[in-house]
Amino acid sequence: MEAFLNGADGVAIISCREGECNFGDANMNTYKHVKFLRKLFEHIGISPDRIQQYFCAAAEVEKFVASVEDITKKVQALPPLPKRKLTPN
Amino acid sequence: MVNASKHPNINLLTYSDIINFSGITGEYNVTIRKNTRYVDERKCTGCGLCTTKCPVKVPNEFDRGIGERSAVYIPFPQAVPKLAVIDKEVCINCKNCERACPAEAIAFDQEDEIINIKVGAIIIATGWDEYPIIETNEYKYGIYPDVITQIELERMLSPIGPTGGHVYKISNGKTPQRVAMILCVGSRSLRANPYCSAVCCNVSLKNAQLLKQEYPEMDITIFYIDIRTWDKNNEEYYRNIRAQNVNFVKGKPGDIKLNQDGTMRLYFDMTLEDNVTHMDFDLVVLATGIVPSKGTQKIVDILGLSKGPNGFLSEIHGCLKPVETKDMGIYICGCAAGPKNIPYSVCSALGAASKAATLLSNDILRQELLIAEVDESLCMGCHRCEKTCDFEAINLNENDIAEVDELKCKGCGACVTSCPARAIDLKYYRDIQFEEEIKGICGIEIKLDNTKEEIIN
Amino acid sequence: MDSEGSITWEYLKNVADTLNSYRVRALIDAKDEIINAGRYSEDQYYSILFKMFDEELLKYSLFEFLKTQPIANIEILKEFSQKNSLDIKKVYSLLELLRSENLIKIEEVYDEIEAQGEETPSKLVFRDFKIEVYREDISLVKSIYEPVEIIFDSNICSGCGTCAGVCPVNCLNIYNGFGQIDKDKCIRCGICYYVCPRSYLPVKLMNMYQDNASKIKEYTNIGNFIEVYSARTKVKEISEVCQDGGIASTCLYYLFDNQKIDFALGAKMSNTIWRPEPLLLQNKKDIIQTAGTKYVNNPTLRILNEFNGSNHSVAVVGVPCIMQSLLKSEIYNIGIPSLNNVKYKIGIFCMESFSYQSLLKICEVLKIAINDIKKMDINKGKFFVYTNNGEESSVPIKEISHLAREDCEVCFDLTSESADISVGSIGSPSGWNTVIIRTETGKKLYESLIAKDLIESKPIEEVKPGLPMLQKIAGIKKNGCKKHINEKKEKNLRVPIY
Amino acid sequence: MNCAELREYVEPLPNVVVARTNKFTCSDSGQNIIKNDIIELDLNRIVVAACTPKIHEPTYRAILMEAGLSPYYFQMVNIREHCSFVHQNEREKATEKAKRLLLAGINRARELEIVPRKEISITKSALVIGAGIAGMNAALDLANQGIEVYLVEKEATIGGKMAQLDRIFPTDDCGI
Repeated sequence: MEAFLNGADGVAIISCREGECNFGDANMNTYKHVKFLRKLFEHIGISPDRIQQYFCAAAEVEKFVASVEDITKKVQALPPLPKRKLTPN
Repeated sequence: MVNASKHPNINLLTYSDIINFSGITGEYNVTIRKNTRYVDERKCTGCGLCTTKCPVKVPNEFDRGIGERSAVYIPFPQAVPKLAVIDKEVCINCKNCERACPAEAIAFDQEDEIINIKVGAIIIATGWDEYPIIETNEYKYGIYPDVITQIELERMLSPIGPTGGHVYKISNGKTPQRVAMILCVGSRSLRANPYCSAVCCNVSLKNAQLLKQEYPEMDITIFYIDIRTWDKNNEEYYRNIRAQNVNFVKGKPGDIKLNQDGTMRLYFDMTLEDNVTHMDFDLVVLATGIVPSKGTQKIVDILGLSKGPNGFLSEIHGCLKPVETKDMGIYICGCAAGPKNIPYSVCSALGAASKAATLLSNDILRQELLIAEVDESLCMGCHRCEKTCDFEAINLNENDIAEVDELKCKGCGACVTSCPARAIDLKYYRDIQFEEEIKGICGIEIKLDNTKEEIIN
Repeated sequence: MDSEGSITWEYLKNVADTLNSYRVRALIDAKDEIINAGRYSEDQYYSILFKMFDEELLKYSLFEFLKTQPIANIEILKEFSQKNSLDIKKVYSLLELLRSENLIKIEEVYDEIEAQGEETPSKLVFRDFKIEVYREDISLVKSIYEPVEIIFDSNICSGCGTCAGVCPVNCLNIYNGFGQIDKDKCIRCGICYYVCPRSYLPVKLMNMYQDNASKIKEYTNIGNFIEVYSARTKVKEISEVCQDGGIASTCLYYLFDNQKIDFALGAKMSNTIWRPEPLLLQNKKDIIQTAGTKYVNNPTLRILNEFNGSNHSVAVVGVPCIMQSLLKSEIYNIGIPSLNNVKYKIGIFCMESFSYQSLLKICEVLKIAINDIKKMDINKGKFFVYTNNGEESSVPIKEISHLAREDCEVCFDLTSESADISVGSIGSPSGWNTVIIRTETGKKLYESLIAKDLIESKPIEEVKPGLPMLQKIAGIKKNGCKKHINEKKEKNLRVPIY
Repeated sequence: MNCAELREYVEPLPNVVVARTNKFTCSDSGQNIIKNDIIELDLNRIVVAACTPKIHEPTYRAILMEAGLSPYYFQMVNIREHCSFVHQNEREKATEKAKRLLLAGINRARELEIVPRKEISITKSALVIGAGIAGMNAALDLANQGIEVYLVEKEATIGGKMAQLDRIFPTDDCGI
């Protein structure tokens, strides 16, 4: 959420593939949170497309590029989110 | 083998599994389960009398099912340690062996033994398995009896093997006249494994040569994509065999059919002549590739290591750190890290041993504590982190406050996100540090007095 | 998405803060546990979660709003309620939450109205709040949503059973009238704390809800009411078994008869004599089992989960603490399906209740075997017991009140002020019930009883001893409660926050 | 990308005392510049924007230590892989991105803390899992250095796959 608060219009979380996490199954833990956030976004009226998790291994260059392009495309289709206002002093 | 078993500094634990692992570099705690052999190791002399009295006969795994063994058996004549073992899954409990054993070594009431050890370093050499061709039945392996693998041929060629060093057709027991060897089965393939298994070319060449020595009239045809004999003296070896009247065909056979007379017809494209044709053979030998062993997978799970896309263990750096893993005290060598020939396996083993010895030559190791930290004033004692931690590194103390075990924590941060009270932070990777970073990436500058934030973009 | 246009940065900030809320985070992570516990489906889980999220979001927006104000008072709260088109009562309820979470301090400002002769003694009238924010960062506040364990430990658990009835992972139960918690299962979502009548209870607010008022004002000793009657049932089956007037049973009789409810929750005697257990009434035949007063406490709401899910209508008959927790969970709507199903709250008067063990002790005092007791009654300051042989013995309440449940000492409520309709014997002649109509729902129900000719009804003014007696006894309980709470406070024991 | 522009950008940022551009900061001369700056300007945080931390982070941490600063007060920003490599044809955009990354690095640097270290006495023994040709060799090598070795094998016998081989290439020796 910090990213959204500071002006990001979308957040992509790129993690290792299922079952290949360095730390047990932390990537799937993250996935659970992302799934919840997407549901929450829907609930509060924000497009769930703004947050996505992609699974790709470090060597999967094409997949990484495709992931980034995918979220860029999806987020560009959406209006920008409100930005933090300049707080005087 | 004997050296390894007799060395005073080596505690040999055969028939054993690693079942638990914890700790950090320099101080690992490992739990080993010594599976019961149902034979008392101290009493068994390896005389083999019991094996002759056993009424059960099952295919011998060591000889790739070509020969037989009994329920109580010694894997092969030169086995180290030379001790009998009872395969309880097939044993019928007739106790003939117990009566036969002159040393009274048979112990049906033996139980698994759990051993806890403390070590400073770990070397993983869990090796390889043969490409599981029985599952894919490529080239009708498992369907036509005279389609075998190089390892099976290897066993037949062995003087101590099931056939005493003679090669027979499994279907009729006659010596084959025309033998085909197909390379790259299960390797360098889009359908099976993409990688080269590194040794199959040489193994096939060697076996072709051994066959030629034993049966000079035998027709041997090797079907290859490329012959890869890259290591020292190997190219010379290849040239030498090529000169011995062995037939080489560049092209991988596409189909195999059983003829009426029991021979097999291979259809193939002779790529050098642009000619699709076929030939009949008595015996087809498949050079099956190398895959990570099942033990490797188990070790990955228990030790929490990472593996590459093909299932082999990952080193830190393929060129410069080939035997090291992300865990400083754990090293990998041999085929567990990828297909290798024997000299290369030995080199990597010695490399790993050297790395381990370098570590162990220190008395003290300074370990960074990049671990989770609990803010006791915020912790609610909800047990969630305890349940989340994959490494069992967090436990609640008697005051219901979470405590991190410095030795077990790997600093993965899963507990940080699981804590509903936000009481956990990861040292050096704190939420605040990331928040500041995110602000930076989003282009938000922080003014010196820390009271004003300004948008720059 | 079109709705994105209306989102402001401040809103996003509040969403982010809310995501740090202890309760929300506890629920998010415990999804698997909750679904595996089998009580709530995945849809229900999300509806509970988002309901909770909305509630927390509102709470944090109020907090952020208050932070921008130097000193907040009712006017400021009104401004907030208009800005967010919220009911002012909702705002008060959020305020109460913030207070209980120690995020704000509230000082109540009273006007003193001078005495005008003997008739109207001087009294204090509420005028305004002075609200002070004294925490800046929510995330650094240790959550107060501890499980109700602390309530159990401090002996103020009323044994109403609500916590056990809503717990998403079934980690709570009530044994012998007191709560027990399975710490290993507990996910610390704090839902139990939310519904518990003894954790904190916004009494003024509850009266406002009953009254549908938008201003904070003072109420009498028997809380908010519309009308009070004295009544008795005309239904024969009920009058044969009932304690006094049988009105509570008649209400259920009418509701079942006219398909107004699918289920009702009440208490029946268990296999152990004089020991009640919760009962889910399915039709009017079951009413007979529940008639009559039980002097041993009963965790009626423990069985809330038995009608989870679909859109049922449910009536609950119970003592004040049960009614309190129902109204509290109505105010802080947390989306628990079974609580949403409760449509009628029928309250019973209650001075104090006994545990089964203490009832056995009373029998010892009276030298009567518990199995011989036919009926019990409290009347004229005495505890009466009628045996199967027709004998009657009694003991003054004063002599046995030390045997009552400790938690009843901290209860201020005699007349089930949180119910739609309250029923009891105090104030009416023997064989009659005093009926306090508190809400529109209660009023409609009572009118229907009269219309269907199920009861005989007289205005309370026509009977002796009447309303003054009831007010007086209710006052005694309220004063006793104050005294006990102060005593506990002095000993640094935990007390309910009213 | 335009390194001079980057330097001009970060110079006025809060807490930034000195900003330098340098070819091959990882070289000896580059290292010395950092070391001198730490000592002379009394710096307490160092941010290096260069290549991947995978290779040179230890190098820089060592410099910090030599200069008497905790090695954890160091932050590396990878503007090679993240900017110049991937945005070769978009010089200006790459510079813009580098600015953001630098800002992130500087922001993070402010919050850096010293990570405590724990001294562990090393247990002088090793575990070798698998007693095939590799495992046996590793175990023997360690054992010959006087280290106690546990050699664990899941099968009933050691030797692994090599014991199954009749002969081995290219010497045609016996496998066992």
